[in-house]
Amino acid sequence: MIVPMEHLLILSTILFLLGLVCVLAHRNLIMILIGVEIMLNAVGLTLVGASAFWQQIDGQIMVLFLMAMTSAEVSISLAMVVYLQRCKNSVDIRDFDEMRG
Amino acid sequence: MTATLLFYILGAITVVATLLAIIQRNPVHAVIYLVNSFFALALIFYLLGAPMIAAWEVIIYAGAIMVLFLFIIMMLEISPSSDPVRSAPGWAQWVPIFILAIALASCTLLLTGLDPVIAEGLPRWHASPRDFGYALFKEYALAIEIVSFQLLFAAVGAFYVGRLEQKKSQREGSS
Amino acid sequence: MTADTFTQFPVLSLLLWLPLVGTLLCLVGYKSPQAGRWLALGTTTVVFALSLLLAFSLERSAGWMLFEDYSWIEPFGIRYTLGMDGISLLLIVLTAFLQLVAVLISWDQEKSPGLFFALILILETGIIGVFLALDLVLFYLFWELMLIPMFFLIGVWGYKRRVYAAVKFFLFTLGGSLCLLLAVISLFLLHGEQTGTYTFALEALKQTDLSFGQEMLFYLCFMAAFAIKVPLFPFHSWLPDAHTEAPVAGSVDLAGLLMKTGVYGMIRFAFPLFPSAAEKSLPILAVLALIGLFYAAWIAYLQTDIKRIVAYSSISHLGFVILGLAAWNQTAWEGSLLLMINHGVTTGALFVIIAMIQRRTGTREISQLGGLWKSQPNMSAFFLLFCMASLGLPGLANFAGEILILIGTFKSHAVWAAIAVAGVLFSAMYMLRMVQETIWGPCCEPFDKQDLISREWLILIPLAVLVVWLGCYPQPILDPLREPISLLLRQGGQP
Amino acid sequence: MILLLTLTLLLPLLGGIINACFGNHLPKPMPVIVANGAVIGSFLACLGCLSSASGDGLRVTLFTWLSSGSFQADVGLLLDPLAAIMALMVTGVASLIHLYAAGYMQDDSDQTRFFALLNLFVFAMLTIVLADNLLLMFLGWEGVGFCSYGLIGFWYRNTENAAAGRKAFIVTRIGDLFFTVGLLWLFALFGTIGIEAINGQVAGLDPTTITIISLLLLGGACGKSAQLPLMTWLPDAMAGPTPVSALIHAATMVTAGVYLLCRMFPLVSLSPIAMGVIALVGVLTALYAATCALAQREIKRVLAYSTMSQVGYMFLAVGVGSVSAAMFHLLTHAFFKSLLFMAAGCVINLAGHENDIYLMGGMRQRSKLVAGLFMVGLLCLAGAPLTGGFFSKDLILATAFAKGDLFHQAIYVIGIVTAGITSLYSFRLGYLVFAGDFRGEELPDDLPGLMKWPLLPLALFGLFGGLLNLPHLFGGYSWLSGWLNTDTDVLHLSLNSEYLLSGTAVGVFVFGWLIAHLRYRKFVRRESGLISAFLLAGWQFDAFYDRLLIRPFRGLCRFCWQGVEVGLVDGLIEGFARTCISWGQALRKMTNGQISNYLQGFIWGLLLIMGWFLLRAVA
Repeated sequence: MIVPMEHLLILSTILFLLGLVCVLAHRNLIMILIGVEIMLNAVGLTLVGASAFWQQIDGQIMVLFLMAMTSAEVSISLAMVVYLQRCKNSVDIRDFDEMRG
Repeated sequence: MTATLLFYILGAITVVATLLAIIQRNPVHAVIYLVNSFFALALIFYLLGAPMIAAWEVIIYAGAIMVLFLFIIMMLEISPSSDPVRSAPGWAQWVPIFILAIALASCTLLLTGLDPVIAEGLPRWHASPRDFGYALFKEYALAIEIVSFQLLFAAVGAFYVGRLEQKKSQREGSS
Repeated sequence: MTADTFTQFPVLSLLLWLPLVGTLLCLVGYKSPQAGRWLALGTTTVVFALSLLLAFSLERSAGWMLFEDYSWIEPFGIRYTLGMDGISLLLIVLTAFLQLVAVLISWDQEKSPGLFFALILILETGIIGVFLALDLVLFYLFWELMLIPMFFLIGVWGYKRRVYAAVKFFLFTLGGSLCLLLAVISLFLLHGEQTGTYTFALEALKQTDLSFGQEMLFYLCFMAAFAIKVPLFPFHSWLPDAHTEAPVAGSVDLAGLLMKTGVYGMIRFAFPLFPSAAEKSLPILAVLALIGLFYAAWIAYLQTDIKRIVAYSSISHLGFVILGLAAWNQTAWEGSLLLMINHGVTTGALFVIIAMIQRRTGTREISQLGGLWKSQPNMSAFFLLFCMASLGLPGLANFAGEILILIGTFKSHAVWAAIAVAGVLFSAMYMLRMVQETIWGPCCEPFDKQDLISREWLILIPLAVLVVWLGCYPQPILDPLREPISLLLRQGGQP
Repeated sequence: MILLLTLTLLLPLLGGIINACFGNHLPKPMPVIVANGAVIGSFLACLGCLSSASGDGLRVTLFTWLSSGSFQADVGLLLDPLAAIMALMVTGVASLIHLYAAGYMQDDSDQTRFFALLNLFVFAMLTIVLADNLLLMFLGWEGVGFCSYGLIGFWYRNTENAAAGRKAFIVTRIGDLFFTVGLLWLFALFGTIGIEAINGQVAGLDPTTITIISLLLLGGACGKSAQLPLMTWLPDAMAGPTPVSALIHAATMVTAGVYLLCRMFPLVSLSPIAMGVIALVGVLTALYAATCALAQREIKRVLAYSTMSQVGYMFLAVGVGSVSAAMFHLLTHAFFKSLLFMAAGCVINLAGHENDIYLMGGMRQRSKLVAGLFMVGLLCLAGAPLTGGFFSKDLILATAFAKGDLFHQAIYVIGIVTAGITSLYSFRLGYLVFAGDFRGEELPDDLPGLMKWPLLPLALFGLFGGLLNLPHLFGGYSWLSGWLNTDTDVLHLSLNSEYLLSGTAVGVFVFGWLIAHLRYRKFVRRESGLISAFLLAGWQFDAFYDRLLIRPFRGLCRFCWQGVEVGLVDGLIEGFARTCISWGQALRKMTNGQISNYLQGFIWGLLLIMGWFLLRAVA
């Protein structure tokens, strides 16, 4: 395997954390969704890394499913974003706080 | 040996691109950086012996999802929450992405040109499309069907949420 | 109708489930309010007649007069066992009588009477069940069953702060009964481990040998549930609210019966199951009883709502009963049970009269009452009689119980009895203040000048006769008590 | 014979119940007739079974009242000599008073209640007298308390009367507490509460317990007979109608305490300390009451204080160990005091329902008969020579003097001084009410006959009461002490000391009369000085008790209610409830709809799990 597994995991953790920071830091719905995309990619990287490490193909198939799920998720969430934008005419999440106790 | 070196470079590019992506005020810039990061990631997948996944990464992530993002951003005219003070002159904004693109292009060339192992096709262990296909449709046949359902539901959901949109806007428009 | 004909025919179950049948009929006859009232009256009269029949026809014996035992939930060893001895017989007769009075007094209940009377009948089933059950789970079931109708009675038909009072009552009693459940289950498991047979029967559970720590813990859990119900001093704050806010039928049942279930629980379950822990706790019990006796009397002295005064007086009297139990000898226990029954009658009668006063003057505030003797001499005469009985005038109901308790307690702990005697003085003070403010003094203007109507005569005469008869000749009450109490005391270890 | 005894007791009960339950439905005169009939019947029955009372008396047991374990209290009647004369006195005086009350309450609307309570009172008093065990006596004891409460507060319309009734009931109840503790203790010691059984086995006890028990019994007696510590209720009890004062607060209830001590005399006499305390309480109360009577303005309050004083003398008699002297004085006192009260009732009616003696005067012209009878009563009260009062009081003082030691000498001196004050205030009363001219406003019509002629027999008994127990000094053979077969306390004084004692008694009587004559012959309005105000208010005992007991008690109740109940017990629960609610509010604020907060929640959760696994991995 071209790279020791630990380095790979470090890379994916960094990516995951970056995605996380993006989700937490931004107010804009789109940026949050982008953050989620980054996190999902980090997971994809880990899967591929593990599949390479164990020399098994299952990891890669999992990545395929992951991608399918990601595209489904993105389509619906963007539809929601459009809907929300039409409702409140803004994409800032601070305006959408009806779900409070 | 160059593969590991290449892996580290590409890793660096991905991290820098993602970092720049999440810093951006303007979502369009963020998407562009992200596309770049996905390309780097695709190359890493390729290095790790997953050519199919590398291809799909480019097709689905960089191609489809980011384009969808761009499409939505454009459609909704989300005004970039840019603060006028910092906006550099027109061309200056493009410098970082330009450098990243150059680095990425050089890596791909390096990858395809110099490494003899790649010269005769693929690195040591790789999942060729053949056995990928076998595995996919032999052991995971059922999983594929379920994922297809999933995609179908997503389509219906997106359609429904979107369609609801017109009826409501007509009502708003009329009332 | 000899006693053995009873053994084949499950008369205890009949006695127990008859009120429930009445409830169903009440609910069925929900449309016409008339139906509910008459059905309730019919059921309670039949239950009262049956209990009297049992009382007169069964011969007095130490063990169970009647015993029924069927398997119920086999896997957990829960059996449907009912047993009636002298003590539970008397308490059931008291229950049946007070329920009849409750139905009669709330005759002109106009707010959904069908449901009201159905709840009273469910309550009756619950109480009779508590007095009969010998299987701990069955006992716990009826213990909880009592709670629900009373909660609705206070919560729906009460006065101003009814919701507060109902919730407070519910939480207090529920807290106690959860401890009880905890103790019952752990006792069940412990017994199962030791003897292999998993059963909830009271007789069997008595044999489990517990370490002192365990026994004390279980004893405290049991006592928590019963002390809250009695109520003993620190846990009494739910009672005054529940009493003042409950409708008259509710407060008659609450004062007359629910408080007795606590004491009955102690005698039947807590003391026999954990005799050594019980003996150790006697001084504390006595001290709490004495505190409750004086504390409630002092507070009652300054109350402005007459129903609240009577509520505190029942705490004071129940303190006396617990003191009797703590003395742990034959005379004191007989006195306690006699006082329990007498107190049930007198306090029930007092609440009935207070309801009549409130119906005529529209208020229970002491400042707005006064000089009722001028407009309602008969009612005031009954009121005076029941107040005198409640403050322990010799020759009337409470005195017989109190003097027996004092004699029993003096034999074992002279100091306790001497202190308790002073309590009798304070009970006189607040009772006389109540009497003074309501029937003597300058006349308030009751908007309904009418004296007692025939239905009220029908309620008050039996109560008055009972109060005087219990005071002058309580032997028929003491006879059935003698053997069961000596049996319980012998199990308790001390002579 | 047994039937007669039970009839004596049950007739008043029957009369009371009939009046109480059906009084209102009977035609107008019936309740009065039923009541009088019951009491007179009871008197005749008592006379009937008097013959069998000599010797060790007549016993009958009706039914078992209370029995549990070793405790056995049954409704048993015992008619021994002591009980016989007491019962005779009670029923006799009661029937006369009932007749008087028939006249007195003629125009009152609420007669049935009055006569029902009066009959129940006589029944309760007879229970005390005839009881053969302490618990039955206690039943009578409290029954008497209740009836006096009902009767004092009879005119309930104004709150003072009802308050006076309540005060009487509570103060006597304090006394009853001591009696109860004594009763419990006696049962714990002897295992029985029969009076004769206890008196029989009393010898074997150690002195301290006897002293304490007799002091407890003294406490009970003080409560009922209005002696020193618990006497504040008697003057206020005059708020009741006059027949009530005559019956309850002159003849029967106040003497119940003395009767209890006489009944338990074998027990009480064993401890000299207790006897000393009883004598002291008696003589001090006598002195206190006599001084207070000097300054009273209302006619009935003067008589109330004089009752308290005379009962003090009876306690003194028991204290010095002579039951016959006590009973002798009790009997004569019952006669002339009820006479005085009833005559006072007539005087009040004659003076247009005016109580204040300063506003009366000159009643002599109004009614010669009432004046004469009143003077007879006053003479007996003051202890005029050869009257019943003189002999009984002289016997008590002589017995006290005969004891010889210093303590009893001092008691004798106080007794003589009090006798002087007694004659002073009785003649003061006589002059103020009868001498001079009428100072009141309007003059009502004449008295109904029924209020006058029942007084005659009492006057005769009062005057010639001395014959009952004439000491041999005056040629008698002291019949009463023979009848009570308490020969032990016959005086053994030398002849001349007896003459000396009766001489001093006469001297003191004349001295008191002289002062009263000089001071009150002609009515002169004096402004009330500091001392008389002090005496008027009964040495300010009422204010003293109020500040010492009632105010702290009210404070204690308020503390218990506001402080402990509302503050602590409810406070704890409400506080617990409030904290729960406030925590709920705080938690509610956390979910404020901001998605970023929720995401932070996820992250914290993630960190926790990671941390936990790290810990597990490391540990």
